[in-house]
Amino acid sequence: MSRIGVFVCHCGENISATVNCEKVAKITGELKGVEFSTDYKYMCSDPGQTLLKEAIKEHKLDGVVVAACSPRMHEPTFRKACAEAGLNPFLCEMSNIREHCSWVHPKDDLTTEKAQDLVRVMVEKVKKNKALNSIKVPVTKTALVIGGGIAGIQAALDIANCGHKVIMVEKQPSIGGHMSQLSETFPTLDCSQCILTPRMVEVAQHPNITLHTYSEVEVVDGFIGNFKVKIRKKSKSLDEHLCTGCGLCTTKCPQKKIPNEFERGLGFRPAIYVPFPQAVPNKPVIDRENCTYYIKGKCKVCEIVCPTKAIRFDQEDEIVEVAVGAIVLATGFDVLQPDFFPEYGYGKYKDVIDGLQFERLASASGPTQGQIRRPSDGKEPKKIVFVACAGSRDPAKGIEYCSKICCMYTAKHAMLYKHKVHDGTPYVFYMDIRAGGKMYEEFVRRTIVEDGTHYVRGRVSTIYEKNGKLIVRGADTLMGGIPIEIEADMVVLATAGVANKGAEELAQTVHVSYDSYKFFAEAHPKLKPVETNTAGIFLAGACQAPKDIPESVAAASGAAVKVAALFSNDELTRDPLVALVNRQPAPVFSTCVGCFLCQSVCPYQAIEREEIKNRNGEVIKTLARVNEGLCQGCGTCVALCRTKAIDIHGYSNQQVYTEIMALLND
Amino acid sequence: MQEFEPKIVAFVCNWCTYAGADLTGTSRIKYSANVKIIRFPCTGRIDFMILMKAFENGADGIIVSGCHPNDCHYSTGNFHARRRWIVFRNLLNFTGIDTERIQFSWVSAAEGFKWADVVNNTVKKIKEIGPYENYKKIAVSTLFNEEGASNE
Amino acid sequence: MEKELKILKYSDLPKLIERFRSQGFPVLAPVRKGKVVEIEQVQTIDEIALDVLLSTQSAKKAAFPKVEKVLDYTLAKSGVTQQPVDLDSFQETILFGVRPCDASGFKSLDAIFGEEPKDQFYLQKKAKSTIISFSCPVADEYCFCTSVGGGPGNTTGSDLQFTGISKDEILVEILTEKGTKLSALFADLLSVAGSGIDKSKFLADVKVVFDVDGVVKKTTASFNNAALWLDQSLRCIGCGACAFVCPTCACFDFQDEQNTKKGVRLRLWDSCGFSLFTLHTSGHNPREVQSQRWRQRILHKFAYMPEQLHVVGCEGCGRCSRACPVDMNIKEHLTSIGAIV
Amino acid sequence: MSELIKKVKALLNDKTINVFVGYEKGSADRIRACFARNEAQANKVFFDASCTQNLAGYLLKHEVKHFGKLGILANVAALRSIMQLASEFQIKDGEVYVLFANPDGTFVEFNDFHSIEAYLQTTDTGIKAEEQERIASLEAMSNNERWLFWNKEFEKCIKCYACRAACPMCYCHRCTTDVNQPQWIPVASHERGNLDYHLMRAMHLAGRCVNCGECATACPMDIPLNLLTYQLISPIKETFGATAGMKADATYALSTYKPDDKENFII
Repeated sequence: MSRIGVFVCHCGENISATVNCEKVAKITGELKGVEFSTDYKYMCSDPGQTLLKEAIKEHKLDGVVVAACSPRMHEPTFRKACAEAGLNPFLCEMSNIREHCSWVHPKDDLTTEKAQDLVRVMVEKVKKNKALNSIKVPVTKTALVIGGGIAGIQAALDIANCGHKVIMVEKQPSIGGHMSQLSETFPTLDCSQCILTPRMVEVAQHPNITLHTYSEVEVVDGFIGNFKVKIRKKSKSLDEHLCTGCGLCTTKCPQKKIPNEFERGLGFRPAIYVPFPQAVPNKPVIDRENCTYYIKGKCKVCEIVCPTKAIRFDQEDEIVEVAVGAIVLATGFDVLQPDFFPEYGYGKYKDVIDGLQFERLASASGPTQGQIRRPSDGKEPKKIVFVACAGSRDPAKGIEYCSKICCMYTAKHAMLYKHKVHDGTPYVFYMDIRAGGKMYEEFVRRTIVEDGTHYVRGRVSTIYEKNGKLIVRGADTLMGGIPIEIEADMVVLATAGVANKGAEELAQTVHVSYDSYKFFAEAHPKLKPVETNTAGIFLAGACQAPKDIPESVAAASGAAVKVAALFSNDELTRDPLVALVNRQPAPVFSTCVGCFLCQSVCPYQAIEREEIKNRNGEVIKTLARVNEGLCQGCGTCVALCRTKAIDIHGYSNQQVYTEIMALLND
Repeated sequence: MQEFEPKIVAFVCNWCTYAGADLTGTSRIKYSANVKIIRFPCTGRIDFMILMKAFENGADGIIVSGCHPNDCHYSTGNFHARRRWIVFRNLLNFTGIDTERIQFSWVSAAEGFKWADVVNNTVKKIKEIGPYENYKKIAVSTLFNEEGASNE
Repeated sequence: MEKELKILKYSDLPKLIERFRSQGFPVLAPVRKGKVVEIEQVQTIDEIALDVLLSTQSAKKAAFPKVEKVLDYTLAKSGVTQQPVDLDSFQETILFGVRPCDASGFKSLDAIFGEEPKDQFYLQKKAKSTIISFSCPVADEYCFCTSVGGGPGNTTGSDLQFTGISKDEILVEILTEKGTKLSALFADLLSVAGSGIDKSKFLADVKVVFDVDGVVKKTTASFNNAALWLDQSLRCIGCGACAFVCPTCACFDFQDEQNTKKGVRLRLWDSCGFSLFTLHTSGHNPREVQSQRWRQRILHKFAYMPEQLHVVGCEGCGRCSRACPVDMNIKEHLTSIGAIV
Repeated sequence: MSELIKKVKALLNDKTINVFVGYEKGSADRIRACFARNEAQANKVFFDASCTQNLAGYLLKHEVKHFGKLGILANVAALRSIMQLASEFQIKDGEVYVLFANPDGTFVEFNDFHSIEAYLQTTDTGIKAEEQERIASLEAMSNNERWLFWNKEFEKCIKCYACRAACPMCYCHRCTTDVNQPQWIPVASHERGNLDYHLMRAMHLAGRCVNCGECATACPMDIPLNLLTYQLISPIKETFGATAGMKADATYALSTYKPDDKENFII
């Protein structure tokens, strides 16, 4: 016979305004097995918890139902209180009579009756609850950082400097990310590479960091503290140990006309190449899609010229398996593809470029050594138009959000342009200027006032070429919407920042959720901005949403702290709400029949095979067994099991069956 | 005549729809009190027999709701659940069980409004269709009548 | 009592049923349902399938139904309150058109349920049943009633027995007090039977295929003959079809069905053929394999019942063999046991 | 015929197998399973077009397995059962000697699962036209008509579990219906108990049923149980691209998924 305590919370007036709490306590107190019931103004307050603890002791309660807010809010609170009073915390359940009742229904009898129903369900459920002990699992104190841009670099360095091992995986041949492409950075106009490259080198040289470039994560199994990751190291066609990075091969490669990705197509590179001079690691890779040898079967010039004989044409991709305890996603962002704006002629007119291309033009190490030149004819543009919000804040085209960084970099571009082309005239078409940030507004004012940039509030409707000029048509909404037409030499589009291609697949590989724009989703927009819904996986930088450098770095450090905090424990304590396959005395052993259909349904590979042997060592049965370290408690196997041999703590067959009975039979 | 107040039970996952329903509460969006929630870790946990038990204990309608595809907290539980419902609905239809009375939905933790809509629309629909008389004839409670079990 | 012989016209059968119904008696009779013939309540003679050899299930459900409530209870904080089923509430019922083997099957059930403590659910229902059997004009190769002491015109267990003696006439044997009482309802339809009617002329010819006393002895002696039971039962798949169509199988199970406040206790048919029938909570199963369960079925009917209840637990109706999905033929198996030297 | 008997004798003599699960003539023109372990028993082995029982279920019967190496005379349904059982780890390749009986009376030896898979690709494994018609006519009914139809059918059920016992896929030692903590399926053979049992069984066979029809054949009360599982075969094939009993290493349709599985009822 159960001795259950029911505690009905008024939550101030949040519940009692529509639910008759006294009545709920009184009626449910009459239920079979309820030893004690009461109502109280604030159950979660200190006196409320004391009331609970005293009642547990005084009435020797063996189960507790707290009817209050959502268990997602206070279940841990009350379970902890129960534990302090000597009651196993898993013998405590909550009925959600606030979010699911008092807040959504009017004050009437039906609402109070519903509250009674919800309490009755939990009273019946808790009768079937079992005392459980938390599960302890070890923590592998190595972090995986996916992405080697500024966010990944920051996170990796922070974690490594806490004394933990870090494995960094970068898709490109070099780390550095978008930041390495930038010329100077707002609002201080620091040279981007000057501040980034030391960090890149630090990553490469850090004793705690293992770097895998030209690599991608293929499989992620396991769970917080115990992930198993398979990394595909794409073949660089190179023995990295032998290569000295002399660069001779890159100069001798006969194939020289491959659009350079790093220069965003404004320059060329050979088939064997280092993406940029400060690359880390500074060793080349062969781009097999464009290499003459791989296409035609002969050439091998690089092999011939290589002084250390480091070229390996037959090198295969390598799969590296690593065990890590935490994962930081720092895969960054991308910008909109050209075909998004047919009306702007991007891709059609050579002199319509995007912001990143302008960064390359403005960069001292770029294709024009920092001189602003038209891609079409190399002439200096005297009139230049910057189009802000190219794609962003455009519900009609599907990108409703503000890309956040464009206002600032557009101002920076205009300023850099004026610094380099003193007699030039920059125009900026904008919707609003969003310059929230330290020294940001001041920076924009400087661009307008000191550098004389013409800011036109309005959208550009079309751009077309006429007599070697780009005719930019728009409207000036501050002048009553009068049409405006500028004969420009060059147009720079501040294209929207979007999720990386393949972000969705990566999210599914890593098992994190993502939003409708395919940016990775944080666990809570305010309170858990660097966590994901999957424990042990964190976010850094622009893979979550467009972010500027300081924000990316801050988030990366935040993620790093989360990882370090996780690694400060030798083992993790987990809720024991996991599945289990029953075991019975011989000769039954288990009602599991060994069909293993549960095995393929498990998202965590938590179902193992256990061989039952007789005294002679012969296998007489093969049964499923749940690895409780791997099981995350989704219960999909429980629903699938035909013999009901698998059950799950906390949501057991008995419990859910009883809940339905109790709910529908008042 | 007293208006028919249907009994509707909602089987929802903890991470999306339960949280979504919490948000409905936090946002003080009103909905009908006929629907009562039973929490599951994941839609993957919801055995088809749970739906049968609901009808035979007197439910007039059922809501089953979880995370949107690709959003499952356990990454794939809702995909397995979806397959299960595709098959089970076929079977229920074939045996003449009224699948109109079962509303399947995806409601995320952010869709407080959607949850209220799902509930209100389901209640409205079940009120229109009326009590589930066919199932009530074989419900558990029929055993408790004076006549009791068939003494054929 | 001395049996009485009367004659009834076939053409009066509809009236007969009408009379029973008008007196408020439920009439249970064989009804064709597709390929199966069920014994169930009828309103008119037209519903009754009098021409069928045998109903698929036996008539035992009149007194021992597949689901039977034996207790109502309520659950409250103060405890459990029981409300026993009112035994007087059972209705006087007429079983019409069943076969002699159905009627005589009740003698086994009477013996089983009549043992102390007496099973009042069965006994009261049986007491309120009046059985009008129809003797068998035909038999098939599964029938072996004559080998187990019965026969196509056997009157054991019947209150009245009808035998068709011509196209128009039925010989009515009034066999018991209950039969007399019931026949009073249609006395006007009965005429006196001539003295020279030889009932056996109108019955099927069912050959005796084994000596039942020999089978009983040999069955009892064969308990340890594992090879025999294994050979016979290899194809047995362990369902309960044989037990559930059998007129004498009486094993049952109790199950409670309840919600949080109310409940009922039900008595349900069970079968020794099921692997879980004897499974202990410990996991041990004294009848671990199907051959042991098959042995139990045969021994129960041909060794234990003769020994303890002084009846053979088989009427030779052959229903189990007809119902068996894998052609376990009891007549064949018993014959082979009888042939053991 | 003597060909088959000779083959069985040879298999027994050279100890390829210890028992041959085949057919023999039964009572009243029926055909039944036989378990030949010696020459005398082998002489009874029989085959013609009337031998339709799916014998695969016997491969899992404790007392049959106990003899040692098994041989089986398989029809298409039995082959598919073997494939499905293999995919559920109940039979391993090489464990069973499979002799396939062509309907024309010729026999083929299958040396491994792969050759069974290959054969099944070439043969008709669909459900019979008359069964398709019955399903179609039920589908054409109104929901309520179907409810009444099945009510009437299930009313006859006596829960003898012959359907389950005859089904090669119902090999669980503890069926859901025998689980009593909680008692999901009422033991009683009342309307609800019967409906629950048959729904549960059909659902547990969804994606696993090899349409051998043993359940319906076995039913002493003549309930067309096979329609319940047959009806699910084509939606499972069309929606998930899965057919049971075709491959020994197949993944069960309901324990896998595609992110873009199509449905039209989830809002």
